[in-house]
This record gives sequence, structure tokens and C-alpha cells, in this order.
Amino acid sequence: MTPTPLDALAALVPDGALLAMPPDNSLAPAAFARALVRRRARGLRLVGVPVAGYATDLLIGAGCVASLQTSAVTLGEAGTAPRFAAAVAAGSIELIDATCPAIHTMLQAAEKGVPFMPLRGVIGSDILAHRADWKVIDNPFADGGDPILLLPALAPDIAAFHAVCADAHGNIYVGRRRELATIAHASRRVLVTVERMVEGNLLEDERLAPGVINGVYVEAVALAARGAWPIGLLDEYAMDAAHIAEYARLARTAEGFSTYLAQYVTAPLASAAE
Amino acid sequence: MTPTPLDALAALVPDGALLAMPPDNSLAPAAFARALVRRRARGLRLVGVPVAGYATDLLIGAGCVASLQTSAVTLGEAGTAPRFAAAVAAGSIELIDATCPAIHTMLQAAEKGVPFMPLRGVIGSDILAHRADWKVIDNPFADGGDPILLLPALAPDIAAFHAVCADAHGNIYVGRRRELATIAHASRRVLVTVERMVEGNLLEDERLAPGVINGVYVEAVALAARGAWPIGLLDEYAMDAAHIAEYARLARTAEGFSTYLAQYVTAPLASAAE
Amino acid sequence: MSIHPHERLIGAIARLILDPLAPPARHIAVGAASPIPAAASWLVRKLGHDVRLSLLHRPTGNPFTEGTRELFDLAGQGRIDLFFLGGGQIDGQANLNLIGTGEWPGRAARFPGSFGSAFMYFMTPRTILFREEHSPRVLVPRVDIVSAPGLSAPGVFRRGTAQALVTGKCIFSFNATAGRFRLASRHPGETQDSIRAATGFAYDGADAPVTADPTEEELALLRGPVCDEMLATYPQFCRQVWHRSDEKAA
Amino acid sequence: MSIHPHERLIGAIARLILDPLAPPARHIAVGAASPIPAAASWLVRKLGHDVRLSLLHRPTGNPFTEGTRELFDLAGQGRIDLFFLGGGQIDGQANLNLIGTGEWPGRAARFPGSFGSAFMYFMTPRTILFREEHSPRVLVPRVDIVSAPGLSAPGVFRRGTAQALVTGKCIFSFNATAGRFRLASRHPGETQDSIRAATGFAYDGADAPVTADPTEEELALLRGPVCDEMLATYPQFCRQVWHRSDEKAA
Repeated sequence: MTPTPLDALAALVPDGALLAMPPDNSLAPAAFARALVRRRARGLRLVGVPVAGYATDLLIGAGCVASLQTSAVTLGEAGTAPRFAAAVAAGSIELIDATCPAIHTMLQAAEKGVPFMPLRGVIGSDILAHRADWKVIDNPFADGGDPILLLPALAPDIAAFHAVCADAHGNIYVGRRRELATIAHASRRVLVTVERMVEGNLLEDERLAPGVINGVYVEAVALAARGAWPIGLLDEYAMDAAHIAEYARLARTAEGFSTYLAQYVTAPLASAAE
Repeated sequence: MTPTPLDALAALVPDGALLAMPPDNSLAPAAFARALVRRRARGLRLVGVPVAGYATDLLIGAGCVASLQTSAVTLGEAGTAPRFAAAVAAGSIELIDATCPAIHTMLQAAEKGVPFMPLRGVIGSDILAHRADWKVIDNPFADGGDPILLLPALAPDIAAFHAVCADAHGNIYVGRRRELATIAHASRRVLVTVERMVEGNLLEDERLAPGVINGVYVEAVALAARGAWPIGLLDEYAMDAAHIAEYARLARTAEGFSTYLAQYVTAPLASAAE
Repeated sequence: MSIHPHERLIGAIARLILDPLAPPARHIAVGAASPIPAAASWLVRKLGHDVRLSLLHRPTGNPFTEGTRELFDLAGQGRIDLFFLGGGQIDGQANLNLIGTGEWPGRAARFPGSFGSAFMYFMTPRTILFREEHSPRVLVPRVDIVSAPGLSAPGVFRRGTAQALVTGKCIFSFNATAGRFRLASRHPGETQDSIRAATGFAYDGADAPVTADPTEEELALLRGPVCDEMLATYPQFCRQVWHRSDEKAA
Repeated sequence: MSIHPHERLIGAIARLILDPLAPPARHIAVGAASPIPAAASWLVRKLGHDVRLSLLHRPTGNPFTEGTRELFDLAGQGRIDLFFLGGGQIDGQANLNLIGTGEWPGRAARFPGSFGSAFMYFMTPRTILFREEHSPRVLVPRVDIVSAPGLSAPGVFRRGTAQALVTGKCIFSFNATAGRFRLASRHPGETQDSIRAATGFAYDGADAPVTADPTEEELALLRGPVCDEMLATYPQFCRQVWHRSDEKAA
């Protein structure tokens, strides 16, 4: 698999796509999100697996997002995700609340090719009251009186994440973040940015294979050095907390967010660096 | 976690236990099975995840087994598992037929803590006709007329397998055989034999962590050098095909099987070597 | 060095963890951005109790290989005995609101979201609720939105609920049968009136003893080995409470 | 070097894989202990077709990291286009019996078991049935035990069924609408009578052309690059058919 340029990777995402991304502690595709802003993606239906952070807030602020299904949106120590909060207050995006294991479970159902999967808990939560697509049935394996939640399979159109490396076969090294495999398995198309390409076949290396996602699931790969920045990437580099704090501060206002975009996302220099 | 002697590990398995083991291509606990034969385990209810091989045939031949739930029993290139075939012909064990993904699914339900999980396929198979504990319901997410199989959670009393190494925290390296993690997660108790103990904490090593099962699931570990033999272990050593062929030949008769036991399982020398 | 209020909260939570009347806490999980519950759990460990800690969001050396899914699966299996939850609003029936105030989905003020609360609250035998802000804005008669209910109807699968609610002013214990909190202790400087005035929900027990300070042994453990364990994950917290920074992490 | 009967079977299966009238085979999975289907799949690849092969049970370099569960999940997702199945008994409605003969669960003769057949047969758009033994014992009017049905009732989720049945004597194509096999070609040396006599089930097409031999190009590929790929997994098969052994593996 020959790497695609980053902006070409972003161009593979059609407007309106159901796009799943991992959170800021698990290989979030930050450079890819910036490329989506540059390509003026519109109407994206994001899925935060199971929560969302910087990349999602950026896409919401840039007007790329129609809806968001997730269990939470947070910038971690930097606090509230400001463009998300503004969009909820303005009612400018459709927000579909879930709870973390429900997101995992809906993806696992798609991974398994079944139309639904059960989950304990959740009954009595207002989240359930606002999910017409979730159903409670009486557990057929009990003697009655045991309500249990059934969640429909969720198969994103596209999953995107940033990983350590890829090989020519499209195999992707994600290390201990094995939950990325489920996201990849459940999604129809998988687009990945990586720090670097490697020689050989990652799946033939018995030491690396356990942390590898099979290229069978992967449509395209783009090189993006420090492509998780300002988020960290495993033991490759740490989160740039100062930058996230700066983002959180600037994004508090629409004007500040524009300044941020101009400086870090759409400026010719910022773009060329990616 | 201080390693337990192998025969003491086998003593942790009570008679009648529901005992899950992986197949011959996925870290099967052969030395452990021989230790169970030496301790004269009785009434074991085996689960082959998802199929069974040498270790299961050995335990059946030695009279340790009351029932077996699995999708197949095979010695691979060496052909039919002879003591299994003899036991089925004699009706001396209860055989509970499943199909591979059903075994995986029942364990995944236990892993997730849900009472059941759906699976496509299987409808119209006589396997289903003989499983009173499996149910077909009408898919609640379709408009009717879409029958789908629900499988009950299967939580083995004990899972046993042979892995590469363990650390003092009970973390176990299984490499690419990640399906072992599901077996461990689903089972109430996990007993593991390993080639060797290692220093440090396997989960703190970012390169090894993806192939590690967290010690939270593991009750006890025993050292058993070449503990998968005559089965192979990842890239550590290959299957001893000649020995399996010898087993298959000897085990064709009860007398031959006794000879095999005396020579390789219960002989003082064989026992001491483990 | 005087006792930092956070040290008092940490000590109080550690005592709740060790409460001999509560179900045993052999395995404690602590979510992200929870320095005080994490420190309390470490303190219990450093006091010599045989307890397993699963701390999420350590940048490396994370105990899981399947991210939070493994945490939730562990809880589903019944392998996590104690978890910590908070809430933008908490009411007198121990209902939690992590979603927002006003109309769904939080039009007046949106909180980050439910995270795993709607699951974890059901799956662990014990939950210690922790919210430092103690005000009528947070402790309300009835949450605007229930992200996780404190009590469930008969028949609904549930292993436990809140053990207690720890705030910056006091500790409430929760009586699941009555569905009510009871004042268990008030932190130094608080009175029964100051607590009553800051609490939006009705609770039992007009007054209660003062929350005990951490012992000298506990303080020494907090300032030494507990802080050592926390430095990499919570550098800012360690600086603020113990004036220590990790040279390696800096 | 004369054409080995296995080479003929391999060539015939490769042509079935490439059948332009069948749904596309972009991803083929091959189970354990299946050297002939594996070689046919490799041949298709070596002929230059862009097809992905997932071969189970390679001792190292296995394509999966979750064992057979990943294979079954792939099939569930609809990502496997073609799989191979066999059977201790196969009947005229393409029902498979991998369980045993006589009373359940195979009291007369027990086969190894169903493996994943009761799932895979439903999940892949195409299945090529392969069973070298062609006798009335194997090809029966009605299997004693159905481990995987060839046809399903309307409404039952199913992506496909048998495309064809390849035996040591002939190739049958399967008409899912009629629920019947049709003789498609007979291998050199077989007659319509020899096939009829060896087949326990009724089928359409009294006679058919002789199965084509592999081309020179195909034979060269089989004996060279295909054998190279097979040596590590199927040393015995490679020795038997191509008189080659892997020095490294030996």
C-alpha cells in the first residue's frame, strides 16, 4: 500500500459520512482532522469511540459536523471542549448521547456481523429515554422480569485514527490500543495516518503482530509525522498540554477559534508542514 | 506471583470442573493435561475453544472426562482423535456439539457480563436441534420474519493454557493468540503454565503489552519448559508431528493408550521431567 | 507542613474504602482525571492492604490492552469491587447527572457527558461519589437529567449503588433501602448549618462528628510513596498539594 | 513430469474461483488442513489476479491476531467472499454432515465435528465444496446429520451457498434455486456411468465434458511459486505432489 498524501486522505471522506474516531488518549487523528477542516468537509456525522476530544471540537468549530454520537466530549485537564459546548447551546449540531460501553458494544455488534448486542446497566437513565433506536427486552434466558438493553449494530462509514507505523500491506501498528481493532473491524472503510512506513510485513513479526491491525480492513494510509499532535502517541511522544490549553483558551470565542484555525490549521505554513 | 509446581497447579482443579482449553494451534496446555491425568482428575467437563485436540483426547482416554463441549476434536494431520472416537462410540462421555463461532460468542457474552449474545447462521443445523440451551428469537430490530440465534453466556470454572512467559504480577505473554484473552476474561479462574518467568512488568513494556493478558485474571502460574509439547508454541518450537503420529497410533487401542500413558505421562521419569 | 484540604479528602476516602461493613474492595478502578480518588486508593495500598488498582489513562504502563472496553468488561464480569463517580448534579436519591442542566441534552449548561457512568454505577458492588464543590447548584433535590440512577426498580440487574458521597464540606453515607443520604461527618470548619445551607437535597442526621484528619503515618505515606506513584499521571496535582514535580516527567 | 491428479483438482478449483458468472472473490479464506484449496487460491494469485488470501493455521505469520474468532468475525462482516467446506457426507441438496453417521451425535461413525461450517456456509457469498472421496458412502441422498444446511427457509439471513462440489471424479455445479447439483465436468478416466454409480444422490446432467487439464503456465506456477508458498504449511503435501521439501523447515 503506497501512502496517500494527507490532504488526499481527507478527500476520501465524503460530506455527510458517518466518521468514527478514538479519543485523545487512544491514537486520535489530529492532523487528519485538520486536513478535513482544510478540505471544508461538511455534514459529518461523528462517532466518538467512546468519547471525543480535540479533533471533534476542532471539526465542530470549523462547521464540518452535522451530528455527534458519543459518551462525552472533553479536553481532559484543559476542561470543557468549547466549540462543542457552544454548538450544544446554539443547537447547531445534533447530539446523540450514549454511554461508553454502549458505544463499544454497538461497534462489537458490527464487528461480529450481528444486528444487535445486549448490555447490562443503563435502564433508568435518561440516555435510554432519548434513544428511540435502543430497545429493552425481557431476557429470554431468565424466567421473566429481567429487563435488558439491546443495542443496534453501529457500522461507521469510515474510521480514522493515527498510528505508529504501517507496512506496504496496509498492516497498522497500534500497540496496546487494541480497541482500535474493533473500530476498524466495525467500519466499512478505514483511513489511517502514521508516523512512518516500515519495511517487511508487520504481521509476520511475532513480536509486533499482537499490536497490529490486519491490512484487510485498511483502505488508505497517509504519512503524518507527529500526526497526533497536540495529542500524545503511546510512548512516541507526550501530549502538548500547553498547546491544548492554548486551544481551549482561544476556542472559547468564535473569533479566537478563527485565529487558531488561521494559525495552526489553514495557514499555508501549517498545511505544508503536514 | 510465585510459580506453583506443575502438579500443584493440576491439584487446583477440582473434580467435575468446567475446564476450558484452547486447541492444538493456540497454546494448548499439554503438560498440564498430563499432570491432570497423574492427579487422577475425574468428571471434568471440558470446553474446547473452539475445537479440541491432543490434550482433550489424552484426558478422555485416561478417564478424566464426563462431558465435552466443542466444535470438533482432531489431531490435525495425524487424523482422528482415537480416544474421543472410542468414547463417542461407547457413549461413555456426554458430547455437546457446538460450532466454532458459537463457542467464541458464548465466551464473549461471559467476557462482557451479559446473559446472552446473538449469532448469525446455524439455523437449520442439527446442532441447534440438539441444544436445548440455545434459543432462536425474532430479531427485535427487524420488521419481523428475521429469526436469529441467541447463545447463553458460558463462564468456565477454569481456563488453562500454556504461554510463553509470565511476570511476578501474573501477567502472561500470549503474543498474537489474543483469543486467549477472551477465554481468560470469561473464566472464573485461570491457571497457566509458562516456559519461563521474566523480570519486571510485562504490561509496562509498550512493545510486549499488546500480547499480554493482565494478571488480574490469573490465579496461578506453573513453570513447564516445553509445556506445549508435543504441540508447538508460537515461534518458540514446532509441533512434534512424529510424536503426535505415535500417539495417534498407540491410542487406537485401550492397550496402546495404556502403554503411552505409562511411557509419557505417569512414568516417574516422565513426571519428574515436568 | 499543615494538612492540605485535599489530603483530608484523600484520607477520608481511604477510610471509606476500608470500611469493614462495606463489601470487600479487592479491586479498585479509578477513571481519568481523578487525582483524589487515585491518591486515596494508593494510600490504601501503601498502608499495606492487598488491593489491586486499575488506573486509567496513565500515558504508558496502562493496565489494559483494550482501552476502556477492558475496564467495562471487567466491571461486567464482576471483577471490579469499587469505582468512583461524580456528577455535575447529584440528588438526594444518589441520581447522577453528568450530561447537563435544563432541557435535554443540557441546553442550560452542558457537562462533558455520561462517560461510562450509566453502566459502572450498576456493575460495581460499591461506588464512592466524589464531588469537591458542595453547593445547592450541585447537590440538588432532583437532577435535571439522570445520566445514571442511584436506585433501580426490582428485577433490574444491579450489583450495588453509592456507598457514600464525599464533598469539600462533608461526608454523606447513602442508605439504599431508604434512598436517602445521612450526614456522616463534617470537615473541620463546617457546621451543621453551613452544610444544610449548601445542600439542595434533604438528608438524615442533623449533625455528625468532625471528619478525622489523616494520621501522621498516612500523611507521611501521602507525601512520600503515594506522591511518587502519582507524579507521572498527575504532575499538576502533585505540585499543587505537595509542591513536588517529577524531574523525569518535566 | 505427468500431471498429478491433485494438480488437476487444483486447476479445476482455480477456474471455479475465477468463474466470471459467480460473485467476485476478492478475499478468499482457507481453513486448516486444506492443501488443495490453498494451492488453488495461491494459483489464482500467482496468475496475477488481485485476490487476498487468509490462510489459517500457518504456524507463524498467521494473518490473524485473534485466532479463528477473527476469521469468523470477518465472515460475519461480509469481508470474506469465498470459503471451502467439505463433509463426511454431502447430499443432493448440498447439506453437509461433518458430525457423524447413524444416531446423533454420530454413533455409527463419528467425524471430527462441525468446526465453523454451520456459520461460514451462511456468511460467505460463495462456498466451494471439496471432497476427494467420491463414493455412495460420502455423496448420499440425505445426510444422517445436518451440520450445515445447503438451503435455508425464506427470511433466514444467508449470503450464499454452494457454488460447486469438486470431487476426485468430477465437478458438480449447484443450482440453489432448484436445490440440485448438475454434472459440470468429469475428470479424465471417468464416464457418466462411473460417476452415476459412485454418487448416492440424484443430479442433473447425464454427461458433461472432461475436466480440462491445467495449462503449461498453470503447471509451471504450481510446481514453482505455488509450491514455494505451501512448503512451510504443507510439507507432506508438497513432497507427495511435487517431490519437494523445505530445507529450512526440515
